[in-house]
Amino acid sequence: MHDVFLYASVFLCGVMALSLYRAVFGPTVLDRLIGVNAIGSKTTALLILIGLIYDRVDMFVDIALAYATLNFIAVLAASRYFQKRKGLYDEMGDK
Amino acid sequence: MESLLSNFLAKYNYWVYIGLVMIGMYAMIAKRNLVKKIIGMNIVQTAVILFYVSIGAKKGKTIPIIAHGHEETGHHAAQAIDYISPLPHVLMLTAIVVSVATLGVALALAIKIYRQYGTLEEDEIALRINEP
Amino acid sequence: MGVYNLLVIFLLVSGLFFFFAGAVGILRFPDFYSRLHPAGKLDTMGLFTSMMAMALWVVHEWTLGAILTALKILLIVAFVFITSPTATHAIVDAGVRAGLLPWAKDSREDPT
Amino acid sequence: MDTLISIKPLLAVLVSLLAIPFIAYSRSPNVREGWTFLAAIVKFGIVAAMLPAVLNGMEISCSLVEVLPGLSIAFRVDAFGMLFALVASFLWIITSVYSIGYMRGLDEHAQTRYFCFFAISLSAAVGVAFSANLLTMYLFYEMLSLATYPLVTHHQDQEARTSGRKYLLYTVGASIGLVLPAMLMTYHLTGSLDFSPQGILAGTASRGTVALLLFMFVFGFAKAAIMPFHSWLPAAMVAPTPVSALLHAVAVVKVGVFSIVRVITAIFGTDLLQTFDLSTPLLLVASTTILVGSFIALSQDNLKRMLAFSTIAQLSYIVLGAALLSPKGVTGGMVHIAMHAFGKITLFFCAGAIFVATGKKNISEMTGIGRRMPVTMTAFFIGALSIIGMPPCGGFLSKWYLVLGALDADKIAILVVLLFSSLLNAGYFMPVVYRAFFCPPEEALFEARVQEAPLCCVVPLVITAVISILLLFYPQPFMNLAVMAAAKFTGI
Amino acid sequence: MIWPVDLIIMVLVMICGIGAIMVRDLLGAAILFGAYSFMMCLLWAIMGAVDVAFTEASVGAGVSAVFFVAAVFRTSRRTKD
Amino acid sequence: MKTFALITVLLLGGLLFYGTPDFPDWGDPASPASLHVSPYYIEHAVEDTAVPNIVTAVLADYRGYDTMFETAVIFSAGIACLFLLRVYRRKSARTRLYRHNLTGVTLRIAKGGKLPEGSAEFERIDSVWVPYDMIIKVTSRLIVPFVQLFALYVIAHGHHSPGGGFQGGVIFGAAIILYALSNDLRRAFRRLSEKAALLASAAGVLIYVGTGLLCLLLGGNFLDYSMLAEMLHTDAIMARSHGILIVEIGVGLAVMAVMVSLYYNLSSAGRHDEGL
Amino acid sequence: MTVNDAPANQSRNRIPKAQPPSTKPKRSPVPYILTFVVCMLTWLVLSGKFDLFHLSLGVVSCAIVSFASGDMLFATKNPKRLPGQWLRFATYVPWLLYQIFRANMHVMRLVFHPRMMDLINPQMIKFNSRLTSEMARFVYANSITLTPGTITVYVSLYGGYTVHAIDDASAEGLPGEMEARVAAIFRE
Amino acid sequence: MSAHFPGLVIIIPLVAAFLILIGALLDKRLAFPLTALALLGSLVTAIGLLARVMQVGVVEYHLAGWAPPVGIAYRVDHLNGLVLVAVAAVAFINLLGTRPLVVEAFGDRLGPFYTLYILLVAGLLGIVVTGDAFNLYVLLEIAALTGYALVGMGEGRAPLASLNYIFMGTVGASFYLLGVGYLYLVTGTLNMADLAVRLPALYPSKVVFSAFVICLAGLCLKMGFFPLHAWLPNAYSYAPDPVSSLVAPLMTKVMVYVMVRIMLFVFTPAFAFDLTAISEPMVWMAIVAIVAGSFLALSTRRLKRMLTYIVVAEVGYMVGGFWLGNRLGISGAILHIINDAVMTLCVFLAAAALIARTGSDAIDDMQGLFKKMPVTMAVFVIAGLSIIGVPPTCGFFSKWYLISGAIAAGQYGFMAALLLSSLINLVLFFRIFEIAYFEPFEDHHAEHPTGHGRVLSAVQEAPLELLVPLVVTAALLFALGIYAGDIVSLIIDKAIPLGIV
Repeated sequence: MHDVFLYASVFLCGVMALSLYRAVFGPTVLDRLIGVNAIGSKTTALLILIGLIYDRVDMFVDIALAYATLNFIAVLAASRYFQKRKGLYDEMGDK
Repeated sequence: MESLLSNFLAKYNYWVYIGLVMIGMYAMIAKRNLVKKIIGMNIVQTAVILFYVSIGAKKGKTIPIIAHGHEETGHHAAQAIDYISPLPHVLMLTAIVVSVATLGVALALAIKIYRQYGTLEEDEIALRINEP
Repeated sequence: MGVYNLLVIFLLVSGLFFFFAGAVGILRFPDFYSRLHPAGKLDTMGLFTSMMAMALWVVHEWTLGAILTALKILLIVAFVFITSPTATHAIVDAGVRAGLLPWAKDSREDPT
Repeated sequence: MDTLISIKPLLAVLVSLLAIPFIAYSRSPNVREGWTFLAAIVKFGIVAAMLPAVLNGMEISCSLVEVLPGLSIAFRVDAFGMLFALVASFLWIITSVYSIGYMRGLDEHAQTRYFCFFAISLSAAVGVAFSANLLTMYLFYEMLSLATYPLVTHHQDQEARTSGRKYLLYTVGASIGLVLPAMLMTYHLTGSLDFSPQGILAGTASRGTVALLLFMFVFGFAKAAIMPFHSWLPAAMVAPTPVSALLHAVAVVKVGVFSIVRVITAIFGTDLLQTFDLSTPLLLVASTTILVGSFIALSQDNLKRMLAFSTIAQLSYIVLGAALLSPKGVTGGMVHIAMHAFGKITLFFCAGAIFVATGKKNISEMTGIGRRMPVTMTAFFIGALSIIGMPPCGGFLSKWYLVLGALDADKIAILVVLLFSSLLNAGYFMPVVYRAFFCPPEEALFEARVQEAPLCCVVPLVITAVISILLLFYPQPFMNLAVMAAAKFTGI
Repeated sequence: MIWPVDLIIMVLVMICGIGAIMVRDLLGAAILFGAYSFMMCLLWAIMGAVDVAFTEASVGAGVSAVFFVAAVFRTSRRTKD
Repeated sequence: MKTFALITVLLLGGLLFYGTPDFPDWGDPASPASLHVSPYYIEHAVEDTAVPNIVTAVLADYRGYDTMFETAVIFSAGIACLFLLRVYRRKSARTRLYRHNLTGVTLRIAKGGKLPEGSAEFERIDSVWVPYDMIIKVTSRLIVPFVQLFALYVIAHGHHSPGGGFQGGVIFGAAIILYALSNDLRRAFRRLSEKAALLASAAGVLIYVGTGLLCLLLGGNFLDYSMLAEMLHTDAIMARSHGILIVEIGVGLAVMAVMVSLYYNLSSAGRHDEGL
Repeated sequence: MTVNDAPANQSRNRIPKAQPPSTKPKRSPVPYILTFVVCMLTWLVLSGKFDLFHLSLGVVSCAIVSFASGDMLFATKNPKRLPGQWLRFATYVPWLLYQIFRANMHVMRLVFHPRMMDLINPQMIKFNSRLTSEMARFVYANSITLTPGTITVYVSLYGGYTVHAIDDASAEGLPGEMEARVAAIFRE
Repeated sequence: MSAHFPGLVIIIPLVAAFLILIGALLDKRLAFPLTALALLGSLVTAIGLLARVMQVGVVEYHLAGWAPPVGIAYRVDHLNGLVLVAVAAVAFINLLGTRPLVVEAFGDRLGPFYTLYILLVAGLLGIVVTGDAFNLYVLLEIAALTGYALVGMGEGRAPLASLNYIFMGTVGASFYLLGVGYLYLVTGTLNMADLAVRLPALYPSKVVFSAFVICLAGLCLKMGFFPLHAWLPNAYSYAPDPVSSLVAPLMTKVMVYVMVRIMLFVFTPAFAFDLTAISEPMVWMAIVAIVAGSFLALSTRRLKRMLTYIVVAEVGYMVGGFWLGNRLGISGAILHIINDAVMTLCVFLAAAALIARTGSDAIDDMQGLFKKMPVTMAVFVIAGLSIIGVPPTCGFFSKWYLISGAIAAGQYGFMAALLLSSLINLVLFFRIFEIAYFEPFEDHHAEHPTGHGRVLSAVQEAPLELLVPLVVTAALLFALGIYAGDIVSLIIDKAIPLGIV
C-alpha cells in the first residue's frame, strides 16, 4: 500500500504541475486564481498522502485541515479585490 | 563524471535552496517594483528556511513527534536515530515568524510610500522626488 | 491485498482521475468562466473520493485513534464541501465584477 | 635632578580655566575684566612661585590620569618650560590691561567671548610649557589651536572667515596630519612619549626614520610658521591687535617653536641629531625662513602684516638656535623666546594703539605720527631695536648668543644669515620710525585731532618697552633658565 | 522513500518562485506567491518538518497571501517588471 | 541594473556552491548536525517535559527564550504596522451609506444622521459598489466558529500533534480575518476592536514573559517552568508540560491579535474605515 | 434613533417607513448552547483525548468559541425548527452527492471530449427562485455550483439567481428539482 | 538577585514594552515615565553586570535552566559587559533628551513609539548578551524590525529609505542565518562557546570557510560597511530625529560588536586572521570605506546626511581596526565602539536640537546659531572635536589605538586613511561652525513658510530637557577620553583572547 500512496502522490504532483501552468501562464489574474485554488485542493490531499507514507496520518490531518481553511481565505481575499476595485485592467500600465 | 552526478543527486535539496536564494536576490536587485522586491525578500527567507529544514532531514525516519507518548506506562525511550532531528524545525518556526513580521512591516511601508508618491516603481518614485 | 485494499485503491485512483480531469479541464477550456467548472467541481469530487479512500484506509486498523482520524478526514471533506463552491462563486463573482466577458460560442472571439 | 611632586603646575594651568565661568557670567564688564585680571595675576603668581625651586635645579611634576597604558596626562616643570610659562603668564597680565583699553576703545562686540577664549588660550599655552610628555603637549597644543580660532576670527566677517579657515587648516591640519602619526610612530618605536633630557629616540630607529620623524614634527608644529607652513600667520593678523599681540607674538607662535625645540631636545636629543647629522637640513629650513620672511616683510605696507612676517623670520631664529645643537646656540634660541616676546608685543601694542587712536593700519599713512603720539612711537622704536638686536635692548643678548652658538658650531653660513637678517630687520623697521618722527605729518591724513591712545593702551606698551630694555641688563631669570635648560639638553 | 515527490515539488517551487517575480501584475504575483507558499509547505511536510509545514500552511497560505492582497489593494497592481 | 543583478547573483551562487560539495549528503542520518544536540532532545524530551512533540518541547522549553522573542518580534511587527500606517483622525464628515435589505435601495445619510445598526433591515455599507453577497457571508458564518475551535484545538494540542501557540494563533486570527473579509471591517471591529487587539497582543506576550518572571521569582532561572511545580501541584516534569501550555496560550493570544491588527491596518491603509 | 434625524437635504433618500427597534432584541441563549454542543462534539473528534485535562481544555475552548461567535452558526430566529431541518438536510445530502457525481461525469466527458469546443456553449442564465430564507438560498446556490455544469454567479436580494452554465443541457435543468428539494428542507 | 542580572538586563525592558503599550492605552502620559524607568533599570543592571564581570570574570546564565548546548545561555564577559553598559546608557540618555521632540512628532502615537523604542533597545541589549548564535539572529531581527518602523516614520523619503533598509537588513540577517546554518550543519550546535570548541577540527572544510564568508558578508551588510552601505545614509538621515539619534549610535556599533564576537569567539582568531587570507582585503576595504565615507560626507550640504556618512567612515575605522588583527587594533576597534556610540549620540542629539529649532537640516540654514543656541552649539563643537579626534575627548584615544595598531601591523595605508578622514572631519565640522559662527542669524522660516521641517518655536536655546542630556553626553566624551587607559587596561584587555598579540 505504501507504494500505492507514493505513486499516487507522484501522480498528484504531476497534476499539480498541470494546474500550475494555469497559475503561471494564465492570461488573467483570475485564471491564476483558479489555478492556485486547484493547487490548494490537491495539496490538501497530498498532505494526507504524505501522512500515510510516513504512517503518521493523525499528525498530518491537522495540517490538511488548516490548509483547507486558509486556502479558502486566500482565494476569498483575492476575489474580494475585484469586488471592491471594479476593473480587471484598472491601473494596469499598458492596458 | 559519475561522482559529480551522484554528488548532485545526494545534495539536490541544497542546489534548490541555492537556486531559490539566487532567484530571490535577483528579484531584490533587478526588479524596480517594491512589492516585487518584497516578494524576492520573502523568497530568500524561505530559501534559508528550506536549507535549515534540509539539514534536519533524515531519510526514512519519522517525524519528530514521539509515537505513543507518555500515556502508556513505562514508555520505551525514544531512539534518536528513529526521528528527524527537531532542532532545525524549531529554529525555522522562529524564522518563519520573523519573515511574516518583516513582511507585515515591509508592506506597511509600501503602502505608506504609495500614499506619498502614488506609485510603487522605484524609478518613478525617483522622478517624483526630484520633481519639486 | 484484500478486497478492502482494492476498494481503497479504486477510490484513490478514481479520485486522482478526477483531479487529473480537473487539471486538464482547467487547461483546455476556452475561457475563465468555463474553466471554473472543472476547477470547482472535479477538484471537489477528486478530493472527496481520494479522502474517502484514505479515510477508509485509515480505519482498517480499527482503533479509536484511527476512527477519529478518519472522522477528521471527513471533517475536511465536509469543510471543503462548504468552502469550495463558495470559493468558486467568489471567483466567478470577481470575474463578473472585473468586467470579464464570458466566451460565447457564437462569437468565437479570442478567448479571455 | 630632584623632583618635587606638587599640584602647582596643574593649578597654573587650571587657574584661567576656572576663571571662565566667572568671566562668562559676570554681570558688568568691570567685574568681568576684574576676574580676568585677577586670574592673570594669580596665574603669574603660581608660576613665579615655582621659579625658585626650578632655579635651584629642581623639577616639579604632577601626574593626573593615565589615559593610555604608560601614557598619562602629566606636568613637569623644568627650566625651559618655566622660561616660557613665565613669559606667557607675565605678558597675560599686561595684555589684559591692554585688551581692556583696546576693546573698550573700539567698542568691540562679544567681549565676554573674547576674554573667555583668551583665558583658555593662556591655559593651553602654560599647559604646553609644563607638559611632561608629548601626549600632554599635543593635547594642549590642539586646545590652543581651537581656542584661538574664535579669537582670530573675532570680527566674524568674510576676511576673518577666510583667515580663520586658513589658520585652522594649517595648525590643526598639520598637527593631525603630521604630528599625530609622528607621535604614534615614536610611541611605537620607543614605547614612551615622556620628555627626557637626552631624548628617547636614540638607538631605536634608523637615520631615515629619524629624519622623517624630525621633519614631520618640525613642519607639523605649524604654529612655528616654518616656511612652507607660514602663510596662516599673516592671514591671522585680521584678529584684534591684543590677540595678535599676545597670541601671535607670544602664545601661539611661541608654543609652536617651543614645541619644536622641546621635541628636538627632549624627544630626539641633541646627540642623536648630531650623530645622524640632521641639523644641517634643519638649519637650512630655518635660515630660508628667516631670509625669505624678512624680505617679504620689507615689502609690506600694512603694519601688522609687516610685523607678522617679521615674526615668521624671528621665530626661525629660535629653531635655528636649537638646531645649532651647541649650548650657546640653544641658550640663544631659548632666550630669544623671551626677548622676542617682549619686543614684538611692544610693537603690536603700538600698532594697536595707533589703530585705536587713528584707525590707521598702513605704514604709508603714518607719516609724522610720532609727533602726535610720542610715547607710543618711542616704545615702537625700542621694540624695533630689540627685534633688530641692537644693544640697548634685550634682543641683542639673544642674537649675541646665537652668533656665539653659530661660531661654536663652525657654521659660518649661519653667522652670515644672522647678520644679514639683522640688516634686513633694520631695513624694514627703521623707515617706519623715520617716517613717524622725521617726516612732517600730512594734515590731510589727520582730520580729527590725534592724541595718544587711552591710558590702558599706553601703559602696557610702555611697560613692555621698558622691560625690553631692562632685559639686556637684568636678564637673570630668563638667562639662568635658558642656560640651565641648554646645559641639560646638550649634556654639558 | 519519497524523494521523487520531493524532487517534483522542488521543481514546482522553483517555477512558482520564478513566476511570482516575473509576472507583470502584482495581484498575480501575490497569488503566485501564495502558491509558492503551498509548495514550500508541502516540501517541508515531505521532509518531515510537520510543525514548520503547519506554520507555513497557516502563515504563508493564509495570512501572508491576505496581507499581500490587502497591500496590493491599497496600492496598485501595476508593475513594469 | 539587470546585468549587475545577474553578476551579483551569480557571484553569490558561486559562493554558495563553493561550500556545498563538503556538505553531508542530504538526509544522511549520520550527518554531524544530527549527532550532537538533536539526539539529546529526541531522547530526553519526553522524560524532561512530558511532551511527545519534540518540536514543541524544544520550542517552548529548551529554547523557550527564542520563542519569547519570536513572539516579541510578531508583537513589534503589529505595533510597527500600527505606528507606521495608523491615521488618527476625528470622525470624518463623510456621509454614511446604508442599504435597505428589503428593497435594495442605498441611502446616503449625512453626518449626524444615523440608522439603527444591527437591525436586519438596514445594513451599513462602505461604498456604493459593495455587492450584496449572501453566499460568502453565510459561508463565513458557518465556518468561522469551527475554524476558531480548530485554532484553539491546535493551541491546546501542541504537545501531542503538530501545532502550538503560533499556528493556532494564526488560524484564530485568520478566522477573524475571514469574518472581516466576508463582512466588512466595521463588523470585525465589533468582534475584536483595535484596542482589544492591541491589549490582547500585549497581554499575550506578557503571559509568556510573566511566566518566565514567575519562575524567576520562585527561585529558578528565567523561564524555568519546573519552578511552577508547587503552584500547579504537580511534579517538575508535568510543571514543564503545563508551563509550555501556558506560554503557548500566550503566544496564541498575541499572534492572533497581531495578525488581526496587521490585517486591519494593511487592508484599510491605517484609516480603519473600509477593509478589503 | 430614527431616520428622522437625518438632515433635511437628504430627504429624497428618505425611506417610507422604518420601524425603530426600541430595545435590542434580547438574545436567546439557545444559539449559544447549541454552538457549544456542536463545538464540543467537534472537539471530541479533533482531540481524540478523553482524559480530564484535555476535556476541560475542550470545555474552555468551546466556551470561548461559543462566547465569541455563538451568534454566527445559528442565526435563525426560530431554533425550534432546526432539528427538523437538519434531519431533512441529512436526507438531502446523498441525493446531492449523487447529483455531484453526475455533474462530474458530465464535466469530465466534456473535458476529455476531443471536440469539446463544439459541445460546450457557455451562457449566463437568470431566473428567480421562490426561496426566501438566507440559509435556503445559500444551500441552493452552493448546490447549483456543485452540480451539473452550472455555477452560481450572483444571488440578488430578491432571490434572483444568475448562473453560468457550461452547456445547454446544464442550462435547461434549472431551477429544476433541486429547488424543490431545498425548499422542502426549509419548509418554504 | 545579582545572579539573574544577565537575564534581567533584557527582561526589564521587554516586560516594560508591553506594560508601556497597555499603559499608553490608558493614558498616553504614562508611556514616557515607564520607558525611562525600565531603561534606568536596565542601565543599573548593566552596570551591575559589568561590575560583577570585573570581579568574578565570565558570568553565565542558563535560560530556562538548561545548560548551554541544549538550552540557550547568556554569556557575559568583559567585552559584552562593556558594550552592554554603553548601549543601555546611550539609549537612556537619548530617551531623556528627545522627549519634547517625540511628543512634538508622535504625540498621537506615543504608546507605540515608546514600545518600539524599548523593544529596539531590548533587542540590542540581547544581541550583546547572548551566547547563542541563533538567539542572536532573533534578537537581531527584533532590533531591526523595530528600527525599520521607527525609521520609516520620518518625513520625506523616510518610508522609501526604510524599505530599502528592510531589504538590506533582511538580506544581511538572512546571510547571517545562513552562515549559522552552515556551521550548524557541520557541528550540530548553536552555542557560540560550543561552536568554538568544535570548529577547529573542521577548519579545512569548505563549509566552514563559506560560513565564515557568508556570515561576514551579512554582518557587513547590517553594519553598513562601505560597498554595502547604500541603505545607511538614507535610512539614518531621513529617520525622525529622536530615532536617528538612537539608531545611528547603536545599530552599526552593535553590529560591529557582533562581528567581533563571531570572529573572535566562534571562529577564533586563529581561523579568522591566519587561516583565511581575508584580513588584508578587509583592511583595504576599510580604507576605502573611510575615504569614501569622508568624501561623501564632504559632498553633502545636509547636516544629518553628513553625519550619517561619517558613521559610514567610522564603521570603516572599527572594521579596519579589528582586521588589523593585533591587540592594539582590536582594542582600538572595541574602544571605538564605545566612543563612537557616545560621540554619535552626542552629535545626533545636538543635530536634533538644531533641526528642531531651526526647522531645517541644511547646513546653510544654520547661520548665527552660536548666538542663538550657545550651549547646544558648544556641545556640538565638543562632539565634533571628538569625531575629529582632538584630545582629551574620547575620539582621540580610540584613534590612537587604531593608528598604533596600523603601525604595528605595518598597514600605513590604514593609518593614512584615518588621518585623512580626521582632516576631512575637521573640514566638515568647521564648515558648519563657520556658518553658524560667521553668518548673521536670519529667520529663514519667513522665506520658506512651507519649507520642510517643523519649528518648535522661535529659534532659541533647546529646551532644558534636551540640554541636560546633551551636556551630560559631552561630559561623557571627556570622561571616556580621560579614562580610556583604564577602560583598555581593565576591561578591553581582558576581553581580547590571549592568543592575540
